[in-house]
Amino acid sequence: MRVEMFTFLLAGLICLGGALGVVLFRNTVHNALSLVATLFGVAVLFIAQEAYFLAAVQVIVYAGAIVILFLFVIMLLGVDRADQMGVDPIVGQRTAAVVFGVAILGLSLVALLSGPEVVTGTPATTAALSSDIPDVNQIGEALFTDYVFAFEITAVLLTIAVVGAVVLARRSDGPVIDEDEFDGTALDALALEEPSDVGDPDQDTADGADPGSGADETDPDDLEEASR
Amino acid sequence: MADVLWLIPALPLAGFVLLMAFGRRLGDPLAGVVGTLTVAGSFVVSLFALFDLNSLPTDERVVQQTLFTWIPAGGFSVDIGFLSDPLTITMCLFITGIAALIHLYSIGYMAGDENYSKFFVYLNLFVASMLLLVLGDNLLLTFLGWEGVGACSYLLISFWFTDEANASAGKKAFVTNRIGDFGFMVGTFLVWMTLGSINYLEINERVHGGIAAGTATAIVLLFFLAATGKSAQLPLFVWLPDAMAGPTPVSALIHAATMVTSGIFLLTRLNPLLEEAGWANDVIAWVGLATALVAALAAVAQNDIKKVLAYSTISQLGYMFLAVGSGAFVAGVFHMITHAFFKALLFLGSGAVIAAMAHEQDMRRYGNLRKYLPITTVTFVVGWLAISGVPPFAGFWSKDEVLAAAWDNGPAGPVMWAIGVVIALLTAFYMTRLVAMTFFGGKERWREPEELPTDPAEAAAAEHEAYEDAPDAHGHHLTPEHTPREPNWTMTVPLVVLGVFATVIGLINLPFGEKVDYLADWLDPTLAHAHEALSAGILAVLAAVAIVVAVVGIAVAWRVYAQHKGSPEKIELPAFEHALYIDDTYAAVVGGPGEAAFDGVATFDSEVVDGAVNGVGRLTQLTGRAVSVFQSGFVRAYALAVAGGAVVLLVFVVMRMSSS
Amino acid sequence: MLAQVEVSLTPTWYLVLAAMIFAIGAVGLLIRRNPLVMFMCVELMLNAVTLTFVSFSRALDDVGGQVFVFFVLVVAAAEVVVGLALVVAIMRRRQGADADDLSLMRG
Amino acid sequence: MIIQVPPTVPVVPEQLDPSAVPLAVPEIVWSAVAPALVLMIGGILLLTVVSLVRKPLPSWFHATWTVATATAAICATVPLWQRVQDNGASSEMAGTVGLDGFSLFVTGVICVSVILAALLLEGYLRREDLVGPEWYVLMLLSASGGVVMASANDLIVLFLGLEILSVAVYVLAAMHSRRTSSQEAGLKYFVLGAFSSAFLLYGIALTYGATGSTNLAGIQTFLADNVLVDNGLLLAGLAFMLVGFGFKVAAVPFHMWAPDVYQGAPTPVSAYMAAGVKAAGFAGLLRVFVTTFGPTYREEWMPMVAALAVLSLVVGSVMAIIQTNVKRMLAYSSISHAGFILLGVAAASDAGTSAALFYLLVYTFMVAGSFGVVTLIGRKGDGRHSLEDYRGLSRARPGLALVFTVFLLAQSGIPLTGGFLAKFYVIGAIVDEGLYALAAVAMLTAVISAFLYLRVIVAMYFAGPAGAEEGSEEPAEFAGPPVRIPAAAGLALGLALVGTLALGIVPGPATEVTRDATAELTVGN
Repeated sequence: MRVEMFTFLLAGLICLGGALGVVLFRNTVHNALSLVATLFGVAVLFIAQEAYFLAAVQVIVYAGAIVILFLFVIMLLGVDRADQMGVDPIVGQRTAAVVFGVAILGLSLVALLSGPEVVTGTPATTAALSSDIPDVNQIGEALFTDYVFAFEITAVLLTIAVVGAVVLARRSDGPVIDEDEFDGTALDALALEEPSDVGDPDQDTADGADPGSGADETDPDDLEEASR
Repeated sequence: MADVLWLIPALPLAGFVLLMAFGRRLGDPLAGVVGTLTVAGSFVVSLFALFDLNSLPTDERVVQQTLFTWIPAGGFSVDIGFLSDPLTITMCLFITGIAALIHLYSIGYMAGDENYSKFFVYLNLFVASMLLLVLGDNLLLTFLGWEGVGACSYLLISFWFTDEANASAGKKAFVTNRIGDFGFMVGTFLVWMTLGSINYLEINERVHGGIAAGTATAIVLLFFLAATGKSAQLPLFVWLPDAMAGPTPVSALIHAATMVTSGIFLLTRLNPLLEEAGWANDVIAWVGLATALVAALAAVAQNDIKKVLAYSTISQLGYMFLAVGSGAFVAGVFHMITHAFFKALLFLGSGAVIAAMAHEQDMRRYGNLRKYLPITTVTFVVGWLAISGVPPFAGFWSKDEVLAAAWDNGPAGPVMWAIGVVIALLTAFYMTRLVAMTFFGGKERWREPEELPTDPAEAAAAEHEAYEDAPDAHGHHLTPEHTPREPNWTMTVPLVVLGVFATVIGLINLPFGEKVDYLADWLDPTLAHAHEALSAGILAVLAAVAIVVAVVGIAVAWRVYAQHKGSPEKIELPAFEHALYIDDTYAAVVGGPGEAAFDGVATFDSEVVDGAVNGVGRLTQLTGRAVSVFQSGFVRAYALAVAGGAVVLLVFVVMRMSSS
Repeated sequence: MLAQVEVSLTPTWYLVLAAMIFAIGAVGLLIRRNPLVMFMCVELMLNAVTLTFVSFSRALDDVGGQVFVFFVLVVAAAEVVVGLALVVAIMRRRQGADADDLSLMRG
Repeated sequence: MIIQVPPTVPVVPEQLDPSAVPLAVPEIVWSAVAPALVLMIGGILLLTVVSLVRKPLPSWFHATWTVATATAAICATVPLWQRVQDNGASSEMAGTVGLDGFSLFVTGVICVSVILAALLLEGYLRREDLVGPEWYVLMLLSASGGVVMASANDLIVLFLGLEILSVAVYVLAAMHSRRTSSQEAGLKYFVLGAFSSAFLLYGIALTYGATGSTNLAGIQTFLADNVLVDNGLLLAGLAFMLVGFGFKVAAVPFHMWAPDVYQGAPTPVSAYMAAGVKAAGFAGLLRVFVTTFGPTYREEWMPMVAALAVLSLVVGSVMAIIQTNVKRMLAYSSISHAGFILLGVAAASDAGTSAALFYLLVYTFMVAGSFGVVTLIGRKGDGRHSLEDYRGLSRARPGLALVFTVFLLAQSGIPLTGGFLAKFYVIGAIVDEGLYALAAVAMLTAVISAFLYLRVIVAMYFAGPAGAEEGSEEPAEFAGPPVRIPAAAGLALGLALVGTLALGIVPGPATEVTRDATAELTVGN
């Protein structure tokens, strides 16, 4: 028991530390490496709960593929510089985020710890976990019997992912054609529109024209030019 | 014959489709002819339906024709079905009849307009919707027509949409009516919930003993809210004067004869429900009375010829609601019919005047037009006498019945009657004023353009109501050299026909005993009789008072406006001695409090009701702007909202946890 | 000595840990502006879920939860592929864009 | 057609573990999932065909293929519908897929939205000089995900369906690579979608922990047979799942992506998102909440859904009014529509479900039609979406203006259009449940939202040119290059128009169908 507890505490600490690292480190590469720590910790916890197959998959797929993909993209785009973390441009975002995060955690814990027994469900509706049979076999059997349809449609999901990635990453030619749809730069757009026409009730209620509509006006010539 | 009932709305609908498809190709005037013929056809079918119904025994005069089931929803199903009973057929007859005449008139009036065929498209659709409204055998079908006439009214008001004021008047009509529609929808739901059906026959069957008085009151009030929107009663009447921005035939058809009466029709249709509704009837009567008074006061002060008629319409509609609220449904329907004829006549006449006067609508620039427009003048005079309540013209008989019903309406009856009489006086006064300023008086005031009074307050008001400058104006301007000319036959024929009807239509329900009470007899299977007939003596006294009042009103106004006897020494009636300065005349007739009341009306119209309509819009916009601050474009802010939503939901479930 | 106050390791411990990781991931997504890091935070949340599933699976003695984890892994992989492709496409147009720069549409 | 899946490898577990029983392969009835299969195979075949053919195929080929595939999927539902009506609902694929009227109906709705969107897409791609069958492939595959989601009988399958649906749409939203706003839309949708998926997943995990099953029928029976002493886990699970579904159907406060994404995405894709994706989201919501938790936990989830509904109604219509971009305005109005459909969900009755289904069907036609018109008016660059761009449309393109007017009036709930009956049924369903306050809110917001549709109509018909002098004789000038209506888009608009009007004038058949389209959960074989 003590070993198990020790494992849990250690792995848990790694998980939490990694998670905090993902959130707090400024350098994107460091974030990715922290993610690896969490993934590793979770894998350990899988092992502690006798989910060996999933632990292996976790390491192979997540750490071995997904995080590597992250790192590739980081290097490809050259965004491994440190992020600006000083002040959040959205007022109150950080405070609200932390408050909501704590609230979600707290409320989830209230729900999780509401009763003496966390788990109330009927055991083993799919198939009982048996310590005699390796969990690979059990998962494999479940996948190809009860969840055969789910297993098959993951093919569609992966096809979509491949097609989507190819389509999106394909280099597109031609200039951007809609920047003039928006008035000025993003910074200009930050200034909120004043409700200036309050004085004129007819305009206010149902009139098609609104002073703000200028923002959406496109100069036809520019558009034509750009689309050529 | 009952199985061709569907033809009545179908014919104008077919006309609508036809014109929609080929209207542009048919052009001027063929498109108008097609439109007129379809409506006339439906008038003929209505006539057949009338004879058919008349051949049945009195208590079997209810014919239902179900075409198919529209909404099958479990226990609640709605049919596309038509109901033919005396009330419906009466409505159909005068709707199709007047509409046919107005179509004919429009052929001439709209000649040369670039959207000639489109006008008839809308007009035909309107007639179809209106007929659906009256023929439908259930509330939902009526609602369909109700919405249809609203939409058409909106389209027609805004017909000359290059003018901003017209478009905004159309919008105002639409929005005001939506408020009323809310009442209709909720009322329909309540009826369905309490009575389990929205078919009129079933409602009227089940209503006795099947509904609590409180519920009935609520339902009736909701439908009355709907009616106040469509029939331009307090507090939702604001749209109607503005709606005069549309072409004049539209004003005649929609805003005088047909659509505005649909509120009265609805309440009459549901008369068994009204009988259960207790004090809701008093509300209806008093609101009708108040509207009639307020609108009559307002009409006195208008200079735009169509606006006078608009306020007059509101006032007459108020009379009808007074009758309905007093339980005198026959009187209400009777006044609706007579009013339809003489008000359509007056509007078309005013249209002829406006057309002849290069689309000038300000009466202060008219005068002595009888010299130029003989036919129009004669017919207009008929309409004037009818609305003023001069016997034997139609308006006298129906107004008399309404006033008698008001007299008979419980302890407050005489008070209502007295107010009604005052309104009659005002009516006679302002109509005489209109006629005198337009057709008589000797002075041809458009020839002296500087004549217009330059009261700064009025100038400001004119500026405020911007459309007064422009409506109906196709770029013409009234010049001093202008010579008005009588319009062509398509416009005068309807005037003459309507003039004849405005004279004689009162014959359908004379108050001289059972024998000549045709309309009451005819409507007997449909309408409840809430009152015993008053004794002939009282009736005679009431009628005499009404006649006197009418004559007084006419006389006073005539002296002031036609004979220009605006100075004290020429006064003949001592009672009005001090009142014959023009300004003083207002004070005398309207009275000191009346002037304040008029101001009050103006304020109420422009500030409170207008303000409320605009205020809702403004409030919505402000709320929207406030909320849109959160829609900041930052994906993280959106995610924050998702997280916040999750927190709120979690708080809710944690509070609901069984073990805590 | 220590053994006397030994606390037994119930599934609740795992669940609490998972909830913490989930919350950290959620907060991270809310406060980080780099889309790549935002995706990583989603991965954190998904890992919290998988941990929860495995714990329930064990507690319920049911293999279904573990199967679900398998599918979550597939979904996570697919999502990451698409998300990273999206970031690549955007970064081509505008160098070093963070999520806040993409806020043309608003209101 | 019953195909037994042969064991792929000669599995001889005896040699490894003599005690193991042979694999109990479930009966696989492919025909039961035929609509989803048709869509998947259609999509993947299209991908294969275009990559094998050397010359680029003409653009109509892809659209025709897509329409044909979706039509075939609709046809595939017909015999299944018959079977369900005759023999009742069943569950297939080892109990992970439910075959009932509900799923078949939603399948039909999704396929209709695919057909309309594909027809719009054809002309759009040519106009924007975009090539590639990938658009159609992704749309078909995404639709298959929606179908899977609608027929899921297991939370795993439901989640996978949802992801198939969403991931493809994330890509589609970002696929107009030359519009910055398209990419922005894609990223916003993706980040928020992944975020809310995580919530949904966490909710599923907690529900699994509370009930011991991910199978909906299993959960339903478990809850019917047992009373949970501590329902905290389950309730938290419900709340988290509602976040996920609320996001998918764009309910307030999980709606904030919708205006931005609808505005930024290529307009035909917006049409598909507003119609098809939303239908699938509601299918999942109805299946999980109404059918699975309806009998036992109604009191707990109903207030939450009702709150979302009210917020969506109010915020959707209020925000729509202040918009000057028509595409964005439609997005907000779709949020308000979602509020209406959520009311049908909140009724948690058969009437509510069939009202929601009817609404979805009508809504698909209305909204796809509206976005169809917006597609055309956007013209080259897909950027002309402000109200100004609609001024004078009635002169330049009277037919298009009229069609748009019908769609807008239908959305505002004018009788004789499907929109009226849809609202009517929903309000009827909640009044039946005694939720009068909700009904009142719904009717009030319907009145408010009339303003916003009116604004567009006014712009098209009545508004004079901006800045013109008063009383000017000049009609409102329609600005910009002429609007071209490709044949396919015309067909789409025609279909949408017919659908909108037919459902309003003769709603009988559709009403019957929605009433028969009941959702049932059956325990697997």
